[in-house]
Amino acid sequence: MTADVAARSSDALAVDSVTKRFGGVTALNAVSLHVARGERRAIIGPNGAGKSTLFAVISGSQRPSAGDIEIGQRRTTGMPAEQVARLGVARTFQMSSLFAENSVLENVMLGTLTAGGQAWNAASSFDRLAPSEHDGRRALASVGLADKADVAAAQLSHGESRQLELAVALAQRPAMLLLDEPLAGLAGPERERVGRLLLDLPRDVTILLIEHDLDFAQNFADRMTVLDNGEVLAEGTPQQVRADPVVQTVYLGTGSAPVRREHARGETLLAVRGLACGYGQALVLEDVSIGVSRGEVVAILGRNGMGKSTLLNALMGFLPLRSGSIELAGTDLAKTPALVRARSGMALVPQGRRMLAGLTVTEELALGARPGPWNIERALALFPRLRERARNESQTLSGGEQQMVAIARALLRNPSLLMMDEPSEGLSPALIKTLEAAISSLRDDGETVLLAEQNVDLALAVADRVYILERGRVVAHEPAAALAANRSRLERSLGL
Amino acid sequence: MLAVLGVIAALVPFALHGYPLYVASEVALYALAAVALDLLAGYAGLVSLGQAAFFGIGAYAAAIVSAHAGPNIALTLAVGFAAAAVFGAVVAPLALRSAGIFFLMITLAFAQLVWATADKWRSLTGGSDGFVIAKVALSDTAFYAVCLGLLVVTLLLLARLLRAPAGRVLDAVRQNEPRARALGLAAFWYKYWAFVVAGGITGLAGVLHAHHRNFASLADLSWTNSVLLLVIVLLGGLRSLWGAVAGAAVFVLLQVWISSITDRWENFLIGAVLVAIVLLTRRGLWSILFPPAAVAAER
Amino acid sequence: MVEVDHMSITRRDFLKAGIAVGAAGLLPQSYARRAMAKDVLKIGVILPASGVYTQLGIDIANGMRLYFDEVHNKAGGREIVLINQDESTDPSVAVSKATKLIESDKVDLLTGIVATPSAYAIRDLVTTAQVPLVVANAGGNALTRSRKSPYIWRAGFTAWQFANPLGTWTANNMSKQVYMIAADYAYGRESAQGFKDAYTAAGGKVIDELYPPLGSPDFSAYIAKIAAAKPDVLFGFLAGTDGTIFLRQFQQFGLSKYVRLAVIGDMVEENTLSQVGDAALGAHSTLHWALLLKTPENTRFVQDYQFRFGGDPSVYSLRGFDAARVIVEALNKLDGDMSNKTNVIEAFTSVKFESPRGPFSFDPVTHNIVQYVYLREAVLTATGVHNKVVSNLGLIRDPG
Amino acid sequence: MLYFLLASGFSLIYGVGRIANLAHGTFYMLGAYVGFTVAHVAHSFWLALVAAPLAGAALGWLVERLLLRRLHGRELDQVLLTVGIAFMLGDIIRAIWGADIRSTLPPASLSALVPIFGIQYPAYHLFVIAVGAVVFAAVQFALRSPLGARVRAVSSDPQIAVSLGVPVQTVRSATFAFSVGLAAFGGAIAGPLIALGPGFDLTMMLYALIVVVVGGLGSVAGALVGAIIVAVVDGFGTLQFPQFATFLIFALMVIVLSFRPQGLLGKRG
Repeated sequence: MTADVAARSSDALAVDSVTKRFGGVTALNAVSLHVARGERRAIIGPNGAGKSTLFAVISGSQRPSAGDIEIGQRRTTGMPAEQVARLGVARTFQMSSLFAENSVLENVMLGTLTAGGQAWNAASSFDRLAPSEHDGRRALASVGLADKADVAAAQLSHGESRQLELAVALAQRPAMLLLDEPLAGLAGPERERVGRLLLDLPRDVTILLIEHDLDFAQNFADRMTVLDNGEVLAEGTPQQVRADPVVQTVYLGTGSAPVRREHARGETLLAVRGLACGYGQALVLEDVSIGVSRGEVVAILGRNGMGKSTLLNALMGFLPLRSGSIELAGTDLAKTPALVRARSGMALVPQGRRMLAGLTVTEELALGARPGPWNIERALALFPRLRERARNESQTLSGGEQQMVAIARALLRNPSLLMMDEPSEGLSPALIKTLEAAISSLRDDGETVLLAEQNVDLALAVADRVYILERGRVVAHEPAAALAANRSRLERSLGL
Repeated sequence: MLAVLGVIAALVPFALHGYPLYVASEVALYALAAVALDLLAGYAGLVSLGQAAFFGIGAYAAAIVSAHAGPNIALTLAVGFAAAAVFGAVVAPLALRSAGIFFLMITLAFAQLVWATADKWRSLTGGSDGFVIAKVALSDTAFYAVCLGLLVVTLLLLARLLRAPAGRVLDAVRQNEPRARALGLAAFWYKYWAFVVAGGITGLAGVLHAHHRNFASLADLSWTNSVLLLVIVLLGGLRSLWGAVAGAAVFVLLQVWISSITDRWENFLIGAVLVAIVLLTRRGLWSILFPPAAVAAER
Repeated sequence: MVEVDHMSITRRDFLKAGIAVGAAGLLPQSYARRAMAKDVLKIGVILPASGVYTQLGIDIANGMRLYFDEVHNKAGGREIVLINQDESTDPSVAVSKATKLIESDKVDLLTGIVATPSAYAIRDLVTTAQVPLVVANAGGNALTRSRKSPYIWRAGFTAWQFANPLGTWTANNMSKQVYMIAADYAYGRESAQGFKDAYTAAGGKVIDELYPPLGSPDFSAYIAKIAAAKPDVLFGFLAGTDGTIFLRQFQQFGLSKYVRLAVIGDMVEENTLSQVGDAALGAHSTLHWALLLKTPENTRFVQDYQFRFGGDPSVYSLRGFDAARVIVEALNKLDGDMSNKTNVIEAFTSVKFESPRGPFSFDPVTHNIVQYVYLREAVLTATGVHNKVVSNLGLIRDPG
Repeated sequence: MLYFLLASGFSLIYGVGRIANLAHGTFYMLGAYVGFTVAHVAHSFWLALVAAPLAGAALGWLVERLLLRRLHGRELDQVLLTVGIAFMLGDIIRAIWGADIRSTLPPASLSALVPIFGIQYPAYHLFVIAVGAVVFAAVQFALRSPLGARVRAVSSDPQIAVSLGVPVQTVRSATFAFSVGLAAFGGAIAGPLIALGPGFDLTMMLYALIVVVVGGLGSVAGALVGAIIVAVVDGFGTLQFPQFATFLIFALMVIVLSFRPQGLLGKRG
């Protein structure tokens, strides 16, 4: 590694043992990274490994706690984001970050202003800014959004937003591109087009790519860097990285799911029929029907933006249904508010854990506790880690601990149905194992769990049955064991 | 469009004279201040509770200049604008460190500081006695023309600015600052200029107000005056220069009308109207007249 | 606007027109008023209906009502019509209200005005419009000195008229050592100055002066400072709530036991006394009137007022009562004809009558009232604490 | 402590409800008037101390239920609404209690003087200080209690709170009612120290703003710190440079905000 750390004149980017802390959490720990001019570098690693933070620090939107950053021989440590951008650095955001009130075209046009030197033009009409409109439309065309030019950004589907993100970045005529999961949530033709677009990007542009789709990352990148828990785990050519056993375990998981017994099902607890809902105009879920029986663990698989979280939120009552029915133990809750659903036995472990600001772990647990088999003692027995954390503010806990709180919090509702939204997100492999154990023990205790996951291994390890969501529809429904036995079919139906 | 507007507005002096004309000028000058605040609160997303500072600075500038150099409105307007803008330029770096409710508070704090200064600096401001200003050598019609002229010019320039790239960037910064900065747009400086310009324009309104009443007083600097301006803008609906104008017109006329029916329940009625409007409209009066686009309404 | 989206042009016209119409909508009223106004006497009354001076506004209005009713709403043979406007606490509001009354309602004359700034603010307006203004309350010296106007008569008082005699009297009868506290606004400082000049001229020595801001919710810091100085006498002028709060804490901190009060009358008027009870007991004050003043005119005034409004009149009621009378007396002299301005000025200036406060007349030069000022003491009576007249300090004429 | 009792409610409701209640000063004044009336009619100051907050809370509950709730999440419109309410309530109060200056008499039991370090202190002032301390402790305790946890949960993430079975709407109404009740209580307590009259509400609103801005918006502890600092600066100012007392306070305000926009104990966001 030492050879890498020494700055090279050909470097477009030199990150020198950069550390970034948020309160107690260390997101980046002495990360060093050198990217040559024109190089394509893929940054991979599990959620929460610090990939996005790395981008934030490079692009100047976050100040590093320690370490140095050079872009094109220019020290940019602590430089405000706009100046970094003016050095020719463009980025896309993991969570699409657009000007929602503006039209798609306006979004890209805003992107062209800096490069076009129009940013301070206070006289001529923006709408009639011919050159930037031209560039803008071209950028849109390249990502295949030409026909959406006049739609308001807020109206775009998840996938389209991702494309627009990319278009905006391209409109900046960047010398260096930071792409944060540009393919996340894209499928079929969209995915094809964007993928091709990325591969066809001019070679003189230096590109850093964060991507979960390993196969894509591999044939895109010249070199790959693996981040885990904020540290560089490995770096090298795709082949080298792929071969690296450590990477194998950490990132790709074991790949082998334990074969599990089908155990006797109780009567149907949750019956969802023809559910449809969405945000604004956009319809996210269409005609979704699923069923969960007592004592069963059902997993919902699907890539980002395919509607998994939306489904759970809709079930919990966070967003109104367009149509469809939700029966819990025979009573239709479709029209009831979240409070009623919570009180009639639904509990949710939300995506991102959503710890409550200013509450201690104890308070979080006590907050919704209802009498029943689950009490604080039993919850702490399940997650001993929480015992010593009891007095800490939940938001200062590590991701894994927060996940435990979120689960315990929900369990103490003594719910008839426990819904978990991406519990593995941002957890280190070790923690995912703990989580797996926890969920299994819940299943063996006869709890009913509806689990939305991206982590196939985890899902297959704990689930009895699996539904696969593809762009808001259920495209497959099989016993977990069957899928585990036939991973290739699974990966196909997941579009990986 | 400009023509139509001009014609109607220009007709006002013939349609009105005496008190109604006086009121028309009043509307125009409050509209000016409201438009400025709308630029700040609406487009830049910087809701200020300190506009009274700029307004008052303008008013006292008018008073002091008139006292020393005679009531020359061109001069007082120039000085008033400059004084208010400079104040804004000095305060902005500190004020812009905060956003949202905190920005509201710090602007309030600065305004109060100005108020306290004016209150103490009797030799300059006449303290609580206020400051009598010699009448400017303008007929009511001419004065109205000045107010209207300034308003129209301001509207023109702002409308142009807001349609220009710089204006769109300002609006973009309000919507999503991190993204804007990632695009290489220096968010701070856009807000800075919005703050300074809005300050200057409010200063102009203050000057006109002072000449209109031939008087400048601490009340011009009082925080309740800031609240009033904010009420006017919210009344008209954020992010619509026309809304701001409408808000000013409605509010001023409302006050005049109410005070002609009662001298006891003015505040009550004004309050009632406020509550009604807030409850009935999503984005102020303007949205009744012109329902905003679905997206805009979403936010 | 050059090219804002064109679809909405028509709407915009509609709105702009709407504004114009709205403004024009004011016309009918004003014309209507003028039409029927041929020979009624229109009096614009500008008094606070909101803000700290509201009660003064109410009392003055009552006083006026009382007198106008006495003369059956007729002055110089003309029917009296009152048009009330809220003075509020913002002088520039007073200006716009005055403008409305003069330009829109076409009033024949104006009266009222509680706050001195309001008076200063509308001075030029009434002078250029040649509309007589009878000031009922505002007491800032300058209004009948440097800023005097041929069209403004002050039927109330000046700061100097109370402060100066009090200064002399305190020096001669209470102590040569005094501590001073006065509200930090123009009138407060004028009062303090007037007192100080006379007091020092009479050989008194001022230990220290305090000027708390208007509307302070708490005076303990000031009181602590006064207590530390242990003065025999405290001069004070704090208006409204400030006065009440101060007197309260003055007693709560036990100063009332060893510090005597020499204050401007308004600070310990009946309305305050009823709130602070014995906190003001023994306070000496100067004012042009006292509820218990034993003159036939005053006895009658108090009785009529009680009969009409079912409560004691305040000094403000009296000021309203006299202001109204000034107008009526002057109009009677003119037989209601206000066309000739010189006659009008002459008529108002020469108004003379026996007021409940004593002989009432104007200083021909300054148009300020010349009146008795009484030295009163707050004493405990059967009906609670009241101001008893200790002595009449004689006719006081503001030096101008 | 007067300042604290004035500001705490305002800070509280902003902290947990994100509502900048510009009618707070008016509610405070209302409390003072109710206290005044009860104290004079029922001849019991203590009864007044109970009646005022109850009346305030009731009114607060109504306002939240009938008006504020419809504007949930529209901070600015809520501000505008509270301004409107302040205007209306101000005139209503004047219509009921008139414009004459009113002032409650302290209960006989508290009108004595207590010597502290040689200085004679009115018992009532000490009483107020004590009450302030108690209220502070009580509020802090309440916030720490399971009930308080629910309140904080609602302000932090209503959705999750609901999913955990917390009745968000009720909690919101209750908190608002409580903050208004607190304002009214502060007013009633202040009765014997202050004098009531038109315009008093604005003065008080301004002081409340200064205090919370200095201390930190949304933090009750901040309100306490702010109140103490403001009181000290005010007192120090009046003693050292009486000319610049007011000036000092606002200068303080500006300085604090310039370096800690969220106020001394405030949290960002």
